[in-house]
Amino acid sequence: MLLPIDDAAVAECRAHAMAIATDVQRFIDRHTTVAIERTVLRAFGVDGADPDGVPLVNACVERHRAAGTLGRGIATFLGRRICRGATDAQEAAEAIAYGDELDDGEGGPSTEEVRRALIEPTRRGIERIDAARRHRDADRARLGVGGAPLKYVIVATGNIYDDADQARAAAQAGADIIAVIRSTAQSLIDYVPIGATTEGYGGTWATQENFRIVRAALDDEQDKVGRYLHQVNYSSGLCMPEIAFLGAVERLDMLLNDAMYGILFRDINPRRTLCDQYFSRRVIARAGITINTGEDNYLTTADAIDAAHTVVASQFVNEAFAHLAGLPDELMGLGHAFEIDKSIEDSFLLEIAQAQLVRQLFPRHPIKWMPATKHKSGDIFWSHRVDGLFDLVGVATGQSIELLGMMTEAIHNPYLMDRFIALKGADYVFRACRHLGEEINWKPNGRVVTRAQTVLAEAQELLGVVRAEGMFPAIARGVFADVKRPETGGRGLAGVVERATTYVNPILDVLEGRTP
Amino acid sequence: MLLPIDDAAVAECRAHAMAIATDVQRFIDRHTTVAIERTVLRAFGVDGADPDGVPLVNACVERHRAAGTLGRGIATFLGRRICRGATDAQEAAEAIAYGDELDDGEGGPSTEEVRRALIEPTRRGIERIDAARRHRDADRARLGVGGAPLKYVIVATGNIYDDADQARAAAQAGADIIAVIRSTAQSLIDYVPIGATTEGYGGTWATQENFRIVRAALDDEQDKVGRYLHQVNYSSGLCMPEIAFLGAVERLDMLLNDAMYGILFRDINPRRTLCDQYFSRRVIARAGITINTGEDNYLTTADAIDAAHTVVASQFVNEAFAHLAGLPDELMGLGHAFEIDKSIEDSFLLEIAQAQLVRQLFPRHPIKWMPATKHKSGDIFWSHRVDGLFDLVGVATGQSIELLGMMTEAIHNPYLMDRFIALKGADYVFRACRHLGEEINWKPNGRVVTRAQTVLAEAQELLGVVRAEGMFPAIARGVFADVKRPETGGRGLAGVVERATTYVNPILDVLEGRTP
Amino acid sequence: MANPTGPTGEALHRKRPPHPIRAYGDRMGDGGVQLSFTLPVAAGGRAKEAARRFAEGLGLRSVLVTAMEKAGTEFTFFVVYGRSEVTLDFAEVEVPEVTTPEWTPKEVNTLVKERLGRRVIVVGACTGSDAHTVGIDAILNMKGFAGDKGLEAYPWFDAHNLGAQVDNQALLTRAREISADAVLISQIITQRDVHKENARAFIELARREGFRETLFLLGGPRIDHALARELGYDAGFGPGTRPQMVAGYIVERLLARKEGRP
Amino acid sequence: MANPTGPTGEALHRKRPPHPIRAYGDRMGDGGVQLSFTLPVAAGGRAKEAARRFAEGLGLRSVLVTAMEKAGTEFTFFVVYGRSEVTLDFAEVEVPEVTTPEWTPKEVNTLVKERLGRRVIVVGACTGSDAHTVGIDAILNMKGFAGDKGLEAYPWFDAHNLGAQVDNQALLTRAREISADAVLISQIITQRDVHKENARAFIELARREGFRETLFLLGGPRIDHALARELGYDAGFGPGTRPQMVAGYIVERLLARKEGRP
Ligand code: B12
Ligand code: B12
Ligand SMILES: Cc1ncc(COP(=O)(O)O)c(C=O)c1O
Ligand SMILES: Cc1ncc(COP(=O)(O)O)c(C=O)c1O
Repeated sequence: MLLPIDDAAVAECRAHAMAIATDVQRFIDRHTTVAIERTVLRAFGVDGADPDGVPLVNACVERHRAAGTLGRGIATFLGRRICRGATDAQEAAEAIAYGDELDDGEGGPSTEEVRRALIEPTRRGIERIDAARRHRDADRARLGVGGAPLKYVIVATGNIYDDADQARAAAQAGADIIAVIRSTAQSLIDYVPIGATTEGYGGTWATQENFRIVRAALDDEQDKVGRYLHQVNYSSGLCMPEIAFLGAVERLDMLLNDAMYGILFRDINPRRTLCDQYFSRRVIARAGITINTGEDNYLTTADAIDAAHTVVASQFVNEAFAHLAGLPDELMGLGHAFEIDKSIEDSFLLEIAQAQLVRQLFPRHPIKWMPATKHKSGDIFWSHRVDGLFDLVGVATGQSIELLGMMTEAIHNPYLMDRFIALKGADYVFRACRHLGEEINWKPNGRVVTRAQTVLAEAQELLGVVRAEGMFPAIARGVFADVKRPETGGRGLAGVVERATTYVNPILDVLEGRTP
Repeated sequence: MLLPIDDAAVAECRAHAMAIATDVQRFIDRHTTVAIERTVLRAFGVDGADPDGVPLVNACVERHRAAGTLGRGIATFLGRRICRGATDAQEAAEAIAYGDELDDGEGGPSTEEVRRALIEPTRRGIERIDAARRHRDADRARLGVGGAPLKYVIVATGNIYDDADQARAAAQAGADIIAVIRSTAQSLIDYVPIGATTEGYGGTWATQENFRIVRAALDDEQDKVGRYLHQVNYSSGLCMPEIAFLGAVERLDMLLNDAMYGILFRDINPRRTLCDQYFSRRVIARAGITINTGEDNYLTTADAIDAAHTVVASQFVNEAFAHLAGLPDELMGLGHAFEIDKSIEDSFLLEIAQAQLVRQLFPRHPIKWMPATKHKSGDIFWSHRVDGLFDLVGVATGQSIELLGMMTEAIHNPYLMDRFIALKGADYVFRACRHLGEEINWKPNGRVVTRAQTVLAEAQELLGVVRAEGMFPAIARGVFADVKRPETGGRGLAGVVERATTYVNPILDVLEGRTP
Repeated sequence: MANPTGPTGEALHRKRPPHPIRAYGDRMGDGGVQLSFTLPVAAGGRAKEAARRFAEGLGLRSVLVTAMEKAGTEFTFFVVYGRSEVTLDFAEVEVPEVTTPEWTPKEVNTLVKERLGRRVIVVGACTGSDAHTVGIDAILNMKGFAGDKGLEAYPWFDAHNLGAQVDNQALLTRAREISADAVLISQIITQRDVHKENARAFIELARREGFRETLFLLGGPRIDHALARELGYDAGFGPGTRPQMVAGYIVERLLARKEGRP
Repeated sequence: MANPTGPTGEALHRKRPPHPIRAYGDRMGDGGVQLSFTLPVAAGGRAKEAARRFAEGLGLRSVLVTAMEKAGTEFTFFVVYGRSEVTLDFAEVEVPEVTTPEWTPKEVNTLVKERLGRRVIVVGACTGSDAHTVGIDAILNMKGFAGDKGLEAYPWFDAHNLGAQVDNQALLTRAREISADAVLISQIITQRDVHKENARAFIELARREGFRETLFLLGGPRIDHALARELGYDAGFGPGTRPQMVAGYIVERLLARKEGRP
C-alpha cells in the first residue's frame, strides 16, 4: 500500500505548520476566556446552578468579566476568598457569584498566599483527571480493545436513556465506539447544561450527568461483550474547555475537539475558540483522551477533489496546535473523509490516494476516517453500497477509527436498524479484506501515486502561503472549507480577555508542567 | 493486476484438456442423438406439432429411433421421401411421422441421390443461420456495445409478455444483456414447446416464439437507449442442439451451453448430453453466438475454496471441447463465480486471485463472472453489500460479462426493483473503480499470488489424473461439484444412437466444413 | 423565448380516465413490496411470528420474513416481503407543482431589464438553529449548483445571503431594509418537524409585521411545493432545485403582478 | 445426558402479562419502518404523491418518500420511511415450535442402541421438479452442515438419500421397501407456492397408500414447523437446521412411541 512520498516535502509542511501555530500560540498565551476560567472553577470542584439553571461557574466568571477583572484569572479571586475564610472552593465561588460585593482584587492576601491556598484544590482537581485516566487504563488493559479500524457509530435520540439503550444495542452488534451527538446548536450556547436530559433536537445535550449515564451503560455492557467500549462526545464550541474537563473526569475516551470546526461551521469567533482549544487540549492531554478533528467537514462545503489539499494542510496545522498543547501523536485523531462526488470516474482511486496519504503522513496518529455524507441519497440501497467501498478503503489503508457510514445519512439520524446494518456490513468487509493493504503495491507514477503526490504538493504550497499571511487572515479569506470568517467576527469574542501580568491559573500551571 | 503465472503449467493444462476432450470426441463422432436428429429436421425447415403438442420433429425422429433405424441419420429418410416425390422437407417429415408405413431404408434412391436432394434444403437451413448472424452483426456495428464488464441481468416472470416489459425496463436502467430464465425443469423434457407462453415456474418456457417476442422488444428498445442489447437463453438439457438452432435463427446473442451442467445438476446422461453439446456448439459457432458455461455452479455444491481448481480444470476441458466443435476463443464465455463463504477472513483476496487467474488463463475469452448465490441471505442489505465487492472484483479484474448479483438472491427471482438496484449499484462501482485494475501490482509471493499459483497447480494435477482415468470415470467418481454421475445413468441415454456406416447428416457436414 | 403566461401555482385538475395501480413486484398487479423494521423484543420464533403479524397489520398478504437478525439483546431487525392489496386510482392523484418557466439566465436578465426595468432584490438565509448553508448557497452564491450559476451571478439581481443560524426577526428586518422582492428560506434539519415550526413561525411574524407584497420561498431536502403552500409560502423547492428555476419563478411572479396577471 | 421427556410438539400456551410492542425506529414506540416498492407509472410529481398515498394506504403516518428513481419509462422505484401505528400484544404471540432434544450424535447413537435396540431407517429426497439437493444433503450426507456430520455418519442410522427431482410416488415406494422410520422431504423452490402443493400432494398420497407409523419431516428455507404441521407433516425444519437436531427429533419421537409417551 505504501505510496512513495517525499520526506523533505513532509518535513517542510511540518515546519510551516509549526510556524503558523506558534504565531497563533503567541496570541493564545496572552489571553484567557470565560470558558477557560469556568473550567478552572470546575477543576477546583465548583458545581451547581441557580434556580434559572445558570451554572455557578458562569455566574462567577461573568461577574468578574463584567467588572473587567477577569484578566487576573478567576483563581485569583477564588484564592482570595479562601484566604479570607471560605471553607472550600464551592463556598468561595458562591460568594463570588452571589455575594453583595465583588472583590476588586485590591489589597491582601498576597499572590503568594493565594497561590498557596490553591495548592490543595489544584491537586484534587488534577487528581480527578488522573484517577479517571487510571480507571480507563485499567479497563482497557483488562478487556482489550477491538481491532482496527475501530467501529464508531453515533446515537442521537435526544433522550439520554434511549441513547444508553441504543449504545448497548450497538455494542452488542459490534460497535467499539459510541458517540452521543449533541443537540443542534448546543455549541453556540455559552454554558454547559446540568443533569440528565430527555429532550434534544438532532442529538442529546452534553451534560456531565449524561456522560455518566452512558458510561455506566457501557461499563456494564463491556463486560458482557468482552471488549472495551469507548464513549465520545463533542467539545468544539463555546464551552470547549469545560466539556473537555467534564469529559476528562467522566472517563470519556474521545472528544471532537477542533477550533476550526467551530469557526467555519458554527461561526464562533476565531480568537475565542483557538484560546479555548489550547486549554481544552491541555486537559485532554492530561486525561489521555483522543481528540477527533473536523477537517472532514471541509469537504461538505468545498469540493472534495479541489479542496483535498486544504484538508491535509489543516491537519498539519492541527497537529502543530496539538503538539503545542502537549498532546502526543497517539492522541490525535485527525479527521478526513470519503467525500468525493460519487458520479466521478475513478473516484475510488482518488479516495484511496487521499486515505493512504493521510495514513502515511500521520503514521502514529489514530486517524479518524469519515464516510460519505454529502453525496449520499435517499436511495438507501445505493448509499449502502457507497458505504461498502468506504469500508474497504478504511481497512485497506489501515485507518484507525472508522465512523461507519449510514445508508440513511441523507434522511435522518440513524435508526437502530441502520446502525445494525452498517455494523454487519463493516464486519463483512473488514474480515473479507483484512490483509488487502499488505498485498497491494501501487503502480509507480500511476493515478493513485500521482494523485497523492499532487495533493501533498498543493498542501505544501498552501502552508507556505498561510505561513506568510498568518492563520487569522487565511481563515478570513476562505482558505478552508470555502468559508470566510473574519478574526473579530462570529460568536463569543466578548468572552476573550487579555491576561493581566498578575494572571493566576494554577490548573494551567500544572497542565503546562510547572509547579503551581 | 497481472499475476505471475507459469506458462509451462498453463500449456500442460491445455495439453491434458485436449487429450481428455479428444478421447470423448471419439465417442461423440461415432454417435448421434434424437436431439441432434431433430435439429437436422429443424434446419431443413420442419416445424409444427400434432394436436397434443408433440412437435413434428419429435414424432419423426422417435419413429425411426423406435424402429432402430436412426443410426443412418434422419436426413437419410427425409431425403428418400423427397426423392420419392415429397414437395418439401415439411411434407416429407409429415409423411415420416404420420405415414402408414415407415421407410426401412432398403432399396432406392441411392445415397448419392439422397444427398443431392438435400443440398438445397441444407443450403437454406444454413443460410437462415448466416442471415441471422449478419443481422446481428449489422445491429452491433450500428449501435455499438456497452463497456466491459457487460451488465447481465435475468428476467423470470413465467410470462413472456411480462418478461419483455421487464427486459425493456432493465435496458432503460442500464442492462446490456437480458437472460430469460427457463421454467424449472424444462431441461428435463425431451422436446421444445411451441408458441408464446404465459405460465412457467421459476422462469419462462424457452420457445422459438418467446425468443422472437423478447428480441422484438429489444430491437425496439436498443434504438432508444442507443446501445446494442443482448438476449440470452438456455440450451443445456435434453434439447441442447435444437435450442441452439432456434437461438441461432432468432438472433440470440448468448446461450448457456454446457453438458457438464446438465450432467451434474440435472442428472442428464453424460453420453447423451456430450454428443448434443458437440452438435449444438457447431451450430453456435456458425451463428456467432457466445456460449456461457456453468462451472460457477460447482461452487454451490462443492466448497469454493477447496474446489476452486476443479472450476479451472473444467474450464480447460470445456475450452478443448469448444475448440473441437470449431468455436473460437472469442465466443467462449467460460463461467466462474464469487462463491467463497463470506465469513472467511481474506475471502476477498481469494476471490480476486481466482478471478484474475481465470482472466489471465483465458485472455481472449468473454469470461462470465457470476455473483455470490449460496452465501447470500434474506438480509438484503448485507447481500447487497456482498454484491458491491463482487462488482469491484469484476471491474478490477476485467471480467467480460458480469451477471449482476441480486440482493434478493436468497429469496425470490428478482423483482423489477431488485434489478434496478443492482444496475445502479454496478454503475457506481464500475465508474468509481474504472482503472483500478491498471493501478495495482500484487505483492510478489503475497497471499493473492500464492493462492492463484496454488489453484493453477492443483488444476494441472487434477487434469493429469483425469487424463489418465478418462472423463467419464472422473465424472462418475464425483471429481466435479462433489456430484457423482455414472456414464450410463441419468436421463436421456435411450436417445443416444450409434451412427451407422451409412450415416447421413448434411447439416453437420457443412458445420464441420465439408461439402455436403 | 417562452412567454410568461398562465397560472404558475397549482396545476389545474384535468379529468383523466381511471387508472388503477398497485405495487409491482415481478408481475403487474402482484402488490409486491419490501419492508424492514425493528421490534423491541429478543430474536426467536415468537419474534419472527410477531414480525409476520406486524406486516399483516400493515395489510400485507403472503408475508415472508426473510431475515431475522439480533440487533441487540432486546431488539430484532427484520426484512419482510409481502403483497399489498392497496390499489390507487392514479388518475385521481394530483399535486400542486410550481411551474417554473424554462428561461436561461440570459433570458431572465433580459426580461428583468426590459419588462421590469429595475434590479430584483432577494435575500436568503438558513434560519433558526439550522447551520446547513450548502443548499441556500447553491441557490444564491456565484458558485451555484451543478454547473448552474447562483443568483449572485445575475447582473439584474441583487442577492444577499445571510448564511446560517439566522433569526427570523433578523431576516425580516434585513428584508425590509433592502426592500427585498423575495425572501428565500432554507430549512434542512427536520427532526421532530422543527423545519415546519420554524418556517411557519417566520410567516406569522411576517404577517404581523405587515409584509404583503414580498414573495416568500421555502426550500430544502424535505420541502415540496405542497408543504410550502400549507405553511403559508408562495412556493416550495425541493432537492435538485437549480438557481435558474428560482430566478425564473421570481421574475415570472413579479412580471405577472406588474402586468396584472394571476 | 438429558432425558427424553415432555411434549415435543407445540409449546404450551402460557399466560404472560400484556406486552404491547410497536416498531422501533429511533425511540421506543415511534413505529418507524422502511419500505421499498415499484409503481407502474412514470416518475414525477404525481408518482411521488402516489407513493405517499400508497404508504398511507398501508397505514403509515409521517410518510417520507426519500427516493424516487426512474426504473424504466413506466416504472418508478421508491424508498419510503414512515411511522406505523400497528401495536401487537407480544404476550399473545405464540408459535408451534419443534422441540429438538439437545443430544450429541454420540448420545443419539447410544439411545438408539440401548433403548430402541435396532438401527433407525430414514430416506430423504428433494421432490417434484426441485433440484436443490444442498439442503437435504446437508442433513443426510456424511459431510453434513457447518461442521455437524449428517445422518449417514451415525452408526445407528441407516440413511438413504435419493437426491433431486424425485417423484412423490417413487419416494413412497422406496420408503416402503426399506421400511423407513422417517421420510425427509426437502422443498426449496417456492414460486407460486409450488412447495406447498407438492408437499401436500405427498402427504395425501401417503395417506392413500396407508402409511400410518412413518414420521414425515419437511424442510427448506421457507419451511417452518407451523407450515409443515398445516401441510400434514410431523415436523418442519427451516434455515440453519443442523443434522443433530433432526436426528434428535426422530429418535425422541421413536422412543416416545415405543415407550407410550405422547
Ligand atoms: C453538509 C452537512 C452538514 C455540514 C453543513 C455545512 C454547511 N455549512 O452547510 C455540517 C458538517 C456542519 C453539518 C452539521 C450538522 N448536521 Co448535517 N448534514 C450535512 C449533509 C451531509 C449534506 C447537506 C447538504 O449540504 N446537501 C447538499 C445541498 C446542495 O442539498 P440541499 O440542502 O437539499 O439543497 C438543495 C435543495 O434542497 C434546494 N434548497 C435548499 N434550501 C433552499 C432554499 C431555497 C429558498 C430554495 C429555493 C431551494 C433550496 O436547493 C439546493 C440545491 O438543489 C446532510 C446529509 C445529506 N446527505 O443530506 C446532513 C444532515 C442534514 N445533517 C444533519 C444533522 C443532524 C446535523 C447536526 C445537527 C448534527 C449534530 N447534532 O451535530 C450538525 C449541526 C448543524 C446544524 N445546527 O444545523 C442531519 C439532519 C437530520 C434531520 N433530518 O433533521 C442530516 C440529514 C444527516 C443525518 N442523517 O443525520 N451537516
Ligand atoms: C445452489 C442453488 C442452485 C443450484 C442447486 C445445486 C444443488 N444440487 O442443490 C443450481 C445452480 C443447480 C440451481 C438451479 C436452479 N435454481 Co437455485 N439456488 C441455489 C441457491 C443459490 C442456494 C441454495 C442452497 O444450496 N442453500 C444452502 C442450503 C444448505 O440451505 P437450505 O436449502 O435452506 O437447507 C437448509 C435448511 O433449509 C434445511 N433443510 C432443507 N431441506 C431440508 C429437508 C429436511 C427434511 C430437513 C430436516 C431440513 C432441510 O437444512 C439445510 C441446512 O440447514 C439458492 C439461493 C439461496 N442463496 O438460497 C438458489 C434458488 C433456491 N434457486 C432458485 C431457482 C429459481 C433455480 C432454478 C429453477 C433457476 C432456473 N430457472 O434455471 C434452477 C433450477 C433448479 C431446480 N429445478 O430446482 C431460486 C428459487 C426461487 C424460489 N423462491 O422459488 C433461488 C432462491 C434463487 C433465486 N433468487 O432465484 N440453484
Ligand atoms: C470537530 C467537530 N466538532 C464538533 C462537531 C459537531 O458539533 P456541533 O455539536 O456543534 O454540531 C463536529 C461535527 O461534525 C466536528 O467535526
Ligand atoms: C450452463 C448452464 N446451463 C443451464 C442452466 C440452467 O438450466 P435449467 O434451465 O436446466 O435450470 C444453468 C444455470 O445456472 C447453467 O449454468
